[in-house]
Amino acid sequence: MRKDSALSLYYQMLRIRMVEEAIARVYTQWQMRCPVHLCIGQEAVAAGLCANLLKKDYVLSNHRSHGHYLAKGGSLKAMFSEIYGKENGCSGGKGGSMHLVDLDAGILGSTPIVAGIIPVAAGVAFGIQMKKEHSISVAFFGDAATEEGVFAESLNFAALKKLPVIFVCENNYFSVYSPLSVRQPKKRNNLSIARGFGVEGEEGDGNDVEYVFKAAKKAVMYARSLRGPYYLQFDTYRFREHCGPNFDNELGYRTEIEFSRWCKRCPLETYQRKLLHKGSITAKIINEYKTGIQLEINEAVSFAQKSPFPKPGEAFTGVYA
Amino acid sequence: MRKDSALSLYYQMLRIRMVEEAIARVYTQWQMRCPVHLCIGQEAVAAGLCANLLKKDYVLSNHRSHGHYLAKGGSLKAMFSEIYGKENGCSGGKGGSMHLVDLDAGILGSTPIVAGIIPVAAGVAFGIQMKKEHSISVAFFGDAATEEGVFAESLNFAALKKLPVIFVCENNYFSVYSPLSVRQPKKRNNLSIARGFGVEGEEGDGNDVEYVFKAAKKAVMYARSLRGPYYLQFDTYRFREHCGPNFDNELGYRTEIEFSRWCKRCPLETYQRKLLHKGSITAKIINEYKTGIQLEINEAVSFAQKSPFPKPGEAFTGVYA
Amino acid sequence: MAREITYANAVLEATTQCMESDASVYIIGLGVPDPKGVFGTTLGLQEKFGRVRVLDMPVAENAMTGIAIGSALVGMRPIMTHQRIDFMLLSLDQIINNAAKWHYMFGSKMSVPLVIRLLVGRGWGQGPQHSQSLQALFAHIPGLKVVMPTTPSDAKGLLISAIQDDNPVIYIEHRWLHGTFGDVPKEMFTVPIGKARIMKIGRDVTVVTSSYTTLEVMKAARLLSEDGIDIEIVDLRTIKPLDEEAIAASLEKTGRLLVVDGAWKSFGVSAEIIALASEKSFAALKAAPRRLAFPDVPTPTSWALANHYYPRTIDIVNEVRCLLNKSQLTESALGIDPETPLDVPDKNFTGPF
Amino acid sequence: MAREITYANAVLEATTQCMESDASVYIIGLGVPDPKGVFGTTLGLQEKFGRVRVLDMPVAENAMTGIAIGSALVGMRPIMTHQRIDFMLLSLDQIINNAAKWHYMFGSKMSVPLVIRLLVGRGWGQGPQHSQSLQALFAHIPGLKVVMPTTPSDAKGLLISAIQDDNPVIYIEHRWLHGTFGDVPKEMFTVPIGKARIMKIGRDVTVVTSSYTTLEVMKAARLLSEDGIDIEIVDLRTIKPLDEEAIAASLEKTGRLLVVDGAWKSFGVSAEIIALASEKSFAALKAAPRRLAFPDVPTPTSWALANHYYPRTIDIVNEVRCLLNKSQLTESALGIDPETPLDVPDKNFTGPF
Ligand SMILES: Cc1ncc(C[n+]2csc(CCOP(=O)(O)OP(=O)(O)O)c2C)c(N)n1
Ligand SMILES: Cc1ncc(C[n+]2csc(CCOP(=O)(O)OP(=O)(O)O)c2C)c(N)n1
Ligand SMILES: [Mg+2]
Ligand SMILES: [Mg+2]
Repeated sequence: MRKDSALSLYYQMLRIRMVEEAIARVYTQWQMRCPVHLCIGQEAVAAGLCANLLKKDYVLSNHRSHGHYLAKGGSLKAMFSEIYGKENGCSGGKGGSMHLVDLDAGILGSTPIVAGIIPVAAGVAFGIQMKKEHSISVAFFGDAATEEGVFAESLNFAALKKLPVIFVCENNYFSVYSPLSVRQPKKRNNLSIARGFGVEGEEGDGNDVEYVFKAAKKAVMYARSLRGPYYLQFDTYRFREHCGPNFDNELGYRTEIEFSRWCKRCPLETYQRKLLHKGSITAKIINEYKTGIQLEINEAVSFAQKSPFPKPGEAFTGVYA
Repeated sequence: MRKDSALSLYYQMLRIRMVEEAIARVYTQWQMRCPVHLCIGQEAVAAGLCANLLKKDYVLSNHRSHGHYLAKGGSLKAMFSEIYGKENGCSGGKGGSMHLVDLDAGILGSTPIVAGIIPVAAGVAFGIQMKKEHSISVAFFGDAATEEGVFAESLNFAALKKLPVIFVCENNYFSVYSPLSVRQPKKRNNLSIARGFGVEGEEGDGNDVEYVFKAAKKAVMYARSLRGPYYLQFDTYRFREHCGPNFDNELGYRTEIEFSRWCKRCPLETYQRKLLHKGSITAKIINEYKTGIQLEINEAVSFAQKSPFPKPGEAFTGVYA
Repeated sequence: MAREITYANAVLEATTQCMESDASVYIIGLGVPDPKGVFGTTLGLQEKFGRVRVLDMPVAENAMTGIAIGSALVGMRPIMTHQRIDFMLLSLDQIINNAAKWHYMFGSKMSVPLVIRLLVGRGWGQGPQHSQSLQALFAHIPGLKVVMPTTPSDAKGLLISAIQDDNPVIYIEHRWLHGTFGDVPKEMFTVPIGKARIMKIGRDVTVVTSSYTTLEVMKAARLLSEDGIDIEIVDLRTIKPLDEEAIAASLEKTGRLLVVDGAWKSFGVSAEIIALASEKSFAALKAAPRRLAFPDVPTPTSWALANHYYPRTIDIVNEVRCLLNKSQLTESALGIDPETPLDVPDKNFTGPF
Repeated sequence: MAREITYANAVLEATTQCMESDASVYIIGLGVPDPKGVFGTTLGLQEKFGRVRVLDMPVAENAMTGIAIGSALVGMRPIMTHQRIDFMLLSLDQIINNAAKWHYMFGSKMSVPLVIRLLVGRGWGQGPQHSQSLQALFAHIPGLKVVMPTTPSDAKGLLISAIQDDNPVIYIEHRWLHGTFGDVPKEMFTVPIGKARIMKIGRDVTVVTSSYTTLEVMKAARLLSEDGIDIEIVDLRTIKPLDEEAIAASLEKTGRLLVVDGAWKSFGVSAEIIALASEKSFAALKAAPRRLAFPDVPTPTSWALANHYYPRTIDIVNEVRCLLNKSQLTESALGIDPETPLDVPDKNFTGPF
């Protein structure tokens, strides 16, 4: 891993983490009046994956999309404005946290219907292919999304047409409070399933950003060279509650032991230690990063807070193009 | 294979074949006013599979269900009456050929929405399991049904709960006039997919009734001993048009060469030759079978033809239980 | 220049002309390139436009709809076909949650120019799962447009409008219309979405209808005129958005409303039209509005039952007469053979269904 | 013996009593046994009835519905829950093509005693894909029954009826009702499906409504009564089959109809009720019937927009006044704070949504 790449991966993760934590802090002022699904703990997937994408590449995502949006280059101000329900939000206030978009950055949308964007992302790749463009399409989704039939249907069509699409499953072992064990058979293996459809793939540690980066690099090269779709599954863990700014271990759906085991594998902290250890980064740089990011966040938050709400009539416009 | 079992397999196939051919003959009197999907050429799957089932076992099927219905012991008269739209049809005339049922024989229904009964059959197994009964459930469907998302969803749940259900895919290489090549990736392998979900299975020659019988025997033992679901795929071929009484090769969606290659592998004729060759059967027995079956068919047809239509008011009853 | 062609040919011609004039238009659906070509509506397209733009698909309605949506987001204009509207129930998630809302929920940044062609089956024992007519489901959903052309000419003009529209448009074709003939302009032309057609001017009763049912109303009109009853027929053509003005204008004149809809009665399209009329044309109404639609029952398969399930011409006649306080007639009084089977478009029909 | 309990508790109690009295009843749905227990409506069930009868499920709505249907065919009585009605769009194939028709299409040989509990979301920026209210879609389908209880007591009585019914019953709960209190009999009892409840007797205007919206109409009724206007409130409770008699009887008395529906206006439940009234109570109507419902627009997320999306109490008041030819009022004239946010059930609400 080149040093600048490594620093950039670290920076991306740090930025996502700090943005999510900022949201968690301001959320309890109850001015962000929409559900938020924070990705704290899962930053490595977004950072490692998107580091391989070009601006012209497309990304679609699910309810837990902040990380993907930021890593792909979505506007921070437009995101905060959107979460605050403001006129200049990326979706004009009509979407909120669960519907982020930034066309300039190739982010075509995120939606909270589980698996809803998987076929859409495949369709984007289909459009790319028909138009003979050279970009690729990426779908981010969770482990639960692989239970929906459209997941299988999309794998089938993507393989049939050799579409330039990467399916990225972030397996955080839970669907809300429901563990994998009540939803998927023990012997289920998504990679085998993907291969059964003729889709190449790979699975591994989603908290190791360099691993994610390398696996994604292969996938992107594969898709971009028009060889077909690729399935990536990254095991990771969500630190905060399913939806909202807090922790929720007290609910008892997961054990403190499990939780703290994963905390020790925090993608950001382990990578920071690694880089410090290797001397690739210094405490000073880290602090500079943090100061810079915090400034950016403060600005974006106050920009969003000061921005006007959409005019009432806006509720009724934009139903039809 | 014991001789009586072999004769019985042969008899079942012959009976299905003769019934289907009788339908094809009378159909052009245009008194069977409903779509019919004949299974001529695919009889071995129905015969070989159902030979392993007990009366208390359940079967659900798709649009091409006559063979499954007959092999599982459905009433011939009620079937003819149903296709003729008569009051004493198995569904009271409300269903027609695409909606056969015979509760006494454990046939819970067949429907023409592709893959529609796959989860229902899994649900029957789920009900059996909850009620701690010892029957099993069987879903018959075509290759196209494996493209529907509910197929994958059903495999997942069946494996999760170790349901006593057998998924039987009759791969006849076509969905209407569309070959596999325009629907499924070359490298797709349904058995691998099933195994990816943790579902055991097997695939093989669906025109070899003894093979089907043996594979089904394993599957039935597996499911009945509560070890879980089983996936069976049998390669076979439909001789007649997709829907209706005629042949349709002239449409050009499949070649005469391919067609005649499969005709040489006719499950009924090859098995008849084999049994004659082994001396398990004689021309005399075959003729006796044929005479008996023909008599049965003639009776059923004339029974159906003579039966009254449902009274007009019947159209409006039975919407709610 | 107009010539007589079938409805199926009109659909084919509209598709062909749109594909010729816009390289981003493509068509996908089960059997689209097969030898039957979706009842003739897609025949020859693959030969003309190639395998990339004219293609079959896996039997996976929900994902395929999402895939069409995705392609639309990057500039394609997909036409997706379903041989029966009943199969589309598998894809309502993508249609309602995504296609209908994508433009709105992302602040008008993208649009989904998607046409979904849905065929409504009838007769020859297709039964409960192949004869539904589900226009009411779509009509309720903001973000969708719904059209149901009756004539070959409208079939062509509305399909072109639908393809050129930047929104998802549900285009519903009744299977029994494919074989009907009518004058259709040869050149490319559009029929505006949202405008009804007065199929017949009249003064006594306004009959609002659409699609195949319009032909049945026209039959009834001829019979009624023999008794001096002059109905006005409003062929909706577009179900959503409704042409409220056309309905109101007609009611202003006649003061009497019958809605005939080829779908279930309760909570159907016919309810919306009666509601609109009652709200907006209340003063004009001289009699309680009436509706004639399918009974709230799944479609029975046996033709002996279908014969009593589908409304008959006599029922339309009597509904109109009822609105005018005239006595009810029998089929024999009108010279209609009461044995006319309702499971075929004409007596010699034997498929394909 | 009745005591005050919440709607959520009433649902839980109905489920518990049905599971106690009938071993074939089971409940399945995302999060059913989780610590939140579907907003409290399933809490403790797994402890009481075990893991076989109370279970979570994969996120696979269509197959899981088919699986519930299959189990019903062999004698089980499943209750399936969906945390939002929006997710159910994935399962309409199984609901409409199979559950609704199985009894009819197999000649009444089997039945599908299946209850599907669907929650309607509102507010706190849940937005376009988590706040739909799709009762109209189900109401159009023969073979389904649809109930939408308003009070805790009806929630209990109708859920018990639904579970005991041999047909598929769609049971729709508005999320904002779960926390409301009301007197509920402790013992097992049923509220008949198909019977409306006159929530308030009145003489001036009939207001037909259902579910959460009934509470808003009751607020409006209090404000209206201050001006001497006395409305009759018909809480439908059951959407399909509609209690036509109750509506007609009330109209006979008042001659004026307002329908308030918490869903999109066009082609919605409100259209059917207006249509029915116009057809069957035409002579009684003294003024054009009116409806108040959501605009034909996806739900916007920003609370600044939601505030103008959802009808307000003042709108109900003014609709009623309009029917009586009285002047329109402003919120301030009625002493309502115009800043009242509509994205929360009350000012102190901060979730969970
Ligand atoms: C079709 C559908 N079903 C159910 C839900 C409710 N739901 C919201 S988020 C969620 C969990 C999704 O889990 P996963 O995909 O693993 O993503 P994660 O939240 O773990 O990141 C569920 C079930 C939904 N939004 N859509
Ligand atoms: C959901 C759905 N989509 C499409 C159809 C139209 N259709 C009817 S039969 C058929 C072919 C099914 O092929 P397969 O499952 O392989 O069975 P086969 O006819 O070959 O026996 C199709 C696509 C349907 N009935 N249901
Ligand atoms: Mg997860
Ligand atoms: Mg096939």
